[in-house]
Amino acid sequence: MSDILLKMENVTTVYGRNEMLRNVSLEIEKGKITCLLGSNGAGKSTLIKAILGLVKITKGKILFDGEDITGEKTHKIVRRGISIVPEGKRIFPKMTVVENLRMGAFNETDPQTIEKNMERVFELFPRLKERRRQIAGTMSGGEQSMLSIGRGLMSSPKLMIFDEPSLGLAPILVEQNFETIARINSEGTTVFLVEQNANLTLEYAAQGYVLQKGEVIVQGSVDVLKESEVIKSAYLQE
Amino acid sequence: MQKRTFASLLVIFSVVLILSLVFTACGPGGGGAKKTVKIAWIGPLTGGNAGPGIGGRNSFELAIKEANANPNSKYTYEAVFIDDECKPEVGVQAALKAASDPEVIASVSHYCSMVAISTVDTFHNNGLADIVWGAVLPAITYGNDYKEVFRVNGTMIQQNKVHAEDMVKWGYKTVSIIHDTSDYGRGHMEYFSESAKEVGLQILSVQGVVTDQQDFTTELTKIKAEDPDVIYFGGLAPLGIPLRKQMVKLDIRSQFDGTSGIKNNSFNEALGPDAEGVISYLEGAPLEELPGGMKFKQAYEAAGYKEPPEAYGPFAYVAAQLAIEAIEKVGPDRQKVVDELATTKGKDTIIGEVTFDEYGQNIVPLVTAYVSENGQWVPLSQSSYKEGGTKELPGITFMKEKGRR
Amino acid sequence: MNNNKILYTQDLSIHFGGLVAVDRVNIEVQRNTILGLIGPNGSGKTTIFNMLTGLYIPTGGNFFFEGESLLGKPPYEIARKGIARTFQSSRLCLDLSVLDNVFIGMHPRQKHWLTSAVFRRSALAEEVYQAYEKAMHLLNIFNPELVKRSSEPAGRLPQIDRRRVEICRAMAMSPKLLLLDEPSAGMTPEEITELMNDIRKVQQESEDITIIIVEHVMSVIRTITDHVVVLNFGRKIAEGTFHEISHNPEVREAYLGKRG
Amino acid sequence: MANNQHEKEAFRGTGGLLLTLGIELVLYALIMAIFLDHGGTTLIIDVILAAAAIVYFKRNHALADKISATLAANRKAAWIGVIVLLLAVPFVLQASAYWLFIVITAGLFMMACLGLNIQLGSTGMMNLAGAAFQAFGAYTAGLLALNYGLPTWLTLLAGALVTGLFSILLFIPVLKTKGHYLALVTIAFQFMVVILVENMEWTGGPQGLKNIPLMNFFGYSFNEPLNLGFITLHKYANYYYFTLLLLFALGIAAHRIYHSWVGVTAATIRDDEVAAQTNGVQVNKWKLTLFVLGNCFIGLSGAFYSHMVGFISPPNFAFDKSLVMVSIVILGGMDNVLGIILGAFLLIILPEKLRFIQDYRFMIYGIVLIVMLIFQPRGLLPFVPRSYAELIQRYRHKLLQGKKAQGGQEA
Amino acid sequence: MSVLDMIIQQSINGLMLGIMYSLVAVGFTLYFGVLNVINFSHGDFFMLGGFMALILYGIADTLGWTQNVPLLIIYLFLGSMILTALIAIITARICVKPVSKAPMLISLLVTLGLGIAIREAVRVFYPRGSDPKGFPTLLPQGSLSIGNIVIRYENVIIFVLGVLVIVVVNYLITKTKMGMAIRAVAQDGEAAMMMGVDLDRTIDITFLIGAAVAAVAGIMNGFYYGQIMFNMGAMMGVIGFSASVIGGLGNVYGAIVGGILFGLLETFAAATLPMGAENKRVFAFFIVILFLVFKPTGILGEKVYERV
Repeated sequence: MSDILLKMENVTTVYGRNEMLRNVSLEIEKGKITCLLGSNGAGKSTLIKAILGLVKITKGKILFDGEDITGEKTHKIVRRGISIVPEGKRIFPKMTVVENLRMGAFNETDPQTIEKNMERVFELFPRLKERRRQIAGTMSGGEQSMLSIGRGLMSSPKLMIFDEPSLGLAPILVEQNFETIARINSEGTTVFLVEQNANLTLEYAAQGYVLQKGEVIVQGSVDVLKESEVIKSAYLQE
Repeated sequence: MQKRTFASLLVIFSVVLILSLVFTACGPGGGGAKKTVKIAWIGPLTGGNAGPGIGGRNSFELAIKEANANPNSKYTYEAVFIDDECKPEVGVQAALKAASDPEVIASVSHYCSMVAISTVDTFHNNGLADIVWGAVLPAITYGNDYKEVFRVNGTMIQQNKVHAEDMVKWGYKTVSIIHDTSDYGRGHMEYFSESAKEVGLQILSVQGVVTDQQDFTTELTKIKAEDPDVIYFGGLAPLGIPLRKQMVKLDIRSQFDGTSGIKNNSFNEALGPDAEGVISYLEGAPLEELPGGMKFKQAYEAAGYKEPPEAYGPFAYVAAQLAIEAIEKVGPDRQKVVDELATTKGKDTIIGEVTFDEYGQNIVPLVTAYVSENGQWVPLSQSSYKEGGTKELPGITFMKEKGRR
Repeated sequence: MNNNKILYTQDLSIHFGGLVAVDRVNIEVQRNTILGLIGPNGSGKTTIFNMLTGLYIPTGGNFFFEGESLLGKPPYEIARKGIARTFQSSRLCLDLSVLDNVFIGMHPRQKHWLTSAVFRRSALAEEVYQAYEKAMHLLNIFNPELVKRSSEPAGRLPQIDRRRVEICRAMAMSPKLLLLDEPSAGMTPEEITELMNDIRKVQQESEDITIIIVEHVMSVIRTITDHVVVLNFGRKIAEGTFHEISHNPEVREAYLGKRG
Repeated sequence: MANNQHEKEAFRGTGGLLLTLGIELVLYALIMAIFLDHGGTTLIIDVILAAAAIVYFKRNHALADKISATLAANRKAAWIGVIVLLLAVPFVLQASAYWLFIVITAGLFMMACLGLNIQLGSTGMMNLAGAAFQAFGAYTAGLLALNYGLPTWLTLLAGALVTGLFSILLFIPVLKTKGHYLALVTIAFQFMVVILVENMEWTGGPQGLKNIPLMNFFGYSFNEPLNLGFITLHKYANYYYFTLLLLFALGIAAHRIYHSWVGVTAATIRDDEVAAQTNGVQVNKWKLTLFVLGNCFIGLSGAFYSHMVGFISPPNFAFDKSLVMVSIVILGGMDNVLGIILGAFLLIILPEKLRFIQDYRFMIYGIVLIVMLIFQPRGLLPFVPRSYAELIQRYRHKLLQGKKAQGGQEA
Repeated sequence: MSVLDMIIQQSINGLMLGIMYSLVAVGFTLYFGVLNVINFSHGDFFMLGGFMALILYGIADTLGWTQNVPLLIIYLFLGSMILTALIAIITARICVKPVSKAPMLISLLVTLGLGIAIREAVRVFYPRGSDPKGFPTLLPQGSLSIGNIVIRYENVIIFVLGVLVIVVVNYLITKTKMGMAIRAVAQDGEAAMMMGVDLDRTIDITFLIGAAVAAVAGIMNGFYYGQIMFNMGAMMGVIGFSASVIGGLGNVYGAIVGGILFGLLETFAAATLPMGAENKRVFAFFIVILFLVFKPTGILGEKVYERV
């Protein structure tokens, strides 16, 4: 049990009049890549927001590292060691690359740690080092995506959530991103990968869940998922 | 269920009916030893002009209290205070409120000209005597021939005529005018310009400013270049204070003359030493010079009012007295009170003799110049600034320096 | 053959600032067919829709609808020519009733305006009645439940029904060309199938309607489209039947995934 | 279909009728008592009763539904009752012309707000220059009557139309800006108009226009007491009845516009301009039309005012009045004709009654505004989805009659 | 005075006016960036700043702390800034934040209502609050002349102080961690939260800065004009908002540019146009409308592409 990093138990959320998530239970194992598949609007983003405390949870609870974080404020949850690479990158467009990275380490007070983490990011993405003074909004989509991942690494997180890292990227870049994710994972960070692109995701993940209309409909190891009819018919072609 | 609903409905309905009957029955009539007569007071109690408004209200109330304390009076008087917020629209409602209460026999109303001019019709149509206690626009009395409208204070015409004549007497030749764009400021500017032309003063420029303006450096910089003997300001204290302050700061040493609108305590309080030597004009004689004046002052203080009566308090006081006297004489009948007031001639009051002309305007014999000395408004003739006095008006000093005198 | 083209574009391009969103795209759409428009997110599909409906003015190229260039025409005029669309994230007026939402689709055909509204109520009543019948008919095709809930605010409907209402709104215009932007987002495979059947039913019912559909769910594209255009980075990289493009290596590389 | 359901739940027959009229009468009595009571006791009693009623009905939905069903079932009777009671107002307030005047003032606000609602509530165009547009109407009517001696009906009409015309001055900003920016445009316009009116000669400057002829229709002067033979009412009764007439006409017009394609189009523009455009709506044309139309209503209320009081001046049309108008629309309920009437009643008449707290009045006004908006942001009577039952019923009825006529001929 | 002298002298006047407008505009810009709300009550915090200083001066006066003038001035500024900011934070929590997600109409009306409530509260609770209140003269009153042009020490101090305040604000926003949080929230609030930024605290700090700067403007206004009044915030709010729009909403330096431009516009309209003095606001507002229509992003704002 102790190797479960994050656990959702029967979580239900409501937005406006609609239930966005219904009784979702999910476990993320330490050191592994867990994926969450689902189509647009299936509730994947809501699930991430629920973990981060950005939407109200009406039922159920969320445990991180064995501690109950349900209803806690976002910045406190983040401080526990969760970082996110949000959907659509969501870098701060009017800040420089370095400032963006510093935002990633917002709660880190030790300047040396920040320095160290930044070095690690620059090592991972030499491209960012070249452009450290550039305003982030003026960079290309690929570079922004690197920055977004780098920013997520800055807080030395225990759990890193990737929300659709393939979104709007050229296939080569997508594969590069996935390689980076694998590398991050191999260096010891637990990864929660939320994707639409089932093909690629299932190659990297160890286990996963499929979300549909706010409910988990399939779960299990990658092999189980690959055999699932739902995924076959809707997400994997031919 | 239905039956019960109906029963309760019936009960509610009859209760309401009885209640409303009671309310209407509370109307005119009633008995008692002394009949109660209501006199309305209308003026600004909220907003930027609440200061003089409250002074007027207190003075009015003082007159009512005195009448009630007098064992000889035939009636018990009740004051009805209505706020006009210095807004015409609200003023009309206020006047109507007074007029539609049949127990109100006379009304002492309005400090703001704009409001007073908008309500004359209401008073006329309802046959209610309206004694204006503060508004100075001539048209309030002269703009129509409503016999219901009276005014105890003077008009801008009188004030500015005397003012312009005095300027010539002091030897000034050139004037720059600043006025606010309200009816008060613009009216003063117009009547002053007229009188100034008559007596041969040269007007260098006329500039209007909006009533919520704070910064006059632009206008004053222009004036500084014109280098006038006097700056004439038509407007109220909220503008007069920063204007004077900035004049001092820009080192403009021309004489600063204002209208009745700045003759109040806040002007001296806010400016401190910068107010020294500023002149303003007010209709009527100074309180201290009149027989009842000091008595009023003492009575006012004795009544324990925190706020000063301000410039127009005595007028509200006199207006109330006139109304009470008329009611004592002819009884609580609106029409008769109007007729009675029209006959007022040479009545001795704390503001001097009151005589209403055919328009109901008090032909004030006197307009008094005041000067701010040591943080007080002092009648010029009693101050150290009087001709041959110990001090010299700043404007005179200035002209001497410039060699214009 | 030529007069059978209901819509074609000539080097249609647009850039925002320095970003080239759509780059010299040429598309032809045959009358009474369904064209699939696929490609990764951000490849310019929705942007093309926005240009075809006049919301964006192309910075280069041209497009022709029924032989007439509609370049630079305001959206309402384009709509009146017969192009209707739905939006990726549904753009219903959530406070308005379902019925009102469908009615706005009939806007170009309505004749009775201000004076009728105030003075000639019976003339208006006739038009309202006809519109009502038509709306109910459309709603009934997509979901009979919607007929019952037609006077409820659209915001109270579940996501899928909102999509249906939005398609009804577009259909109410009796368009010649219908642009569907990811109609199946957030639906289960069964629901998608159902929706596609409904769309097909609508297509069969009206004698003259052409559809362009943007979709991510390949099963939909496979089953309903006659022709598919694949976009990547604002460029057209392939076109053909689904079978053809699904075996195109470049498409597999860019979109479908080479391993899939 | 919907009607049948109502009838099932409602109190039926004479009982229902009596209940309807009873409710109206009680409400009426409670409201009129506020006016007649010199102090504030009735007001307090009313507030307590209203609060109690709200709490009671919130807990007891069934009864509330039943009562509203009863009202709906007896619609005709209810309306007749309302009209009779409204006609009786001058009789009840005979002793208090002041309150009659306040009621008329509230009526004028309703008129203006019906117009503002077309812009703000229906189409979503912010207009914080309501008072400035009222000034256009008031000055047009005043100047025409003073300088050219035109009859009242013509000046009222001109007041409305000229206001509409002048609102075209703002048409580029209205079409090109949205949200906060449009709000700022209208605020700037409001200040510009008042300053200009104050500084121009031909508008009478700060002293405004005096002695504007009071209303006179074809020789019937509104300035005389209204003599009905058995009773003589205060002259304001004339104005009251005329306001009532206009309000009914404008209210019905507004209601009908709401329940028509125009209403649907406006609402779509408000909720989603892009969706409207792609559905063939000429957004600019409609925005402009409705902006002008709304301003015509506002201008009419201004023209009416100038002919009722006979005096207008720039402070009559200051920014805070615009603010009050917007508050009425938002508090009453956007895009809801009845909401406007409730809003005007609450924001114009109640503060008048609150005069006894003089000094604190405006502070409380501000606080109440905040509290209401935070807890009831959609207004007291939020808008309800349009129902076409009436129109469709009407058409069906016509069809039916047509068939009957045919059938008759055949036989 | 030559024409050139006149132009220079009037420019100085315009700058003085403009710097105060700028300080108020800074608040509008900050609030809009962070909360996406136009806070129409902001002008009243400008007024409140002046009154707080007056109250503090009264306290100091009764305690006899008036000998050391520089210390007194610092005490007035700091005290008033803190008190005003405190009130701003409380009101923001109660009234502004709950409606920041509501339709713009609601937030507009709520903040307008808040402005009325504050203004009236001052009028009612401050002794004789409806009168204009004299403000103590504490700044040095001399002047230096360059040719015909008179520059007062006071003007120099106020101008320098104003620019300094804006520079400090800009430093806080661009160079500190707290400022980084504010900017991050302004650009993407949710993403900032995901990075661990405490949103509530950031909003509080934003209001703290905005209100404190407005308070500085209020005190400067008092020193410069020698009087403050309960209703001086209403117009200031409208002008401050206009200035921030002209400069470009969301840009701190834009607030300076907008404020000074508005000040110069008013001054030169009054000085040069016929009937200019009374109609200068008409002119200034007309320019504002032109800006809103033709360049709504302001002078220093960036072009934003609307996503459909």
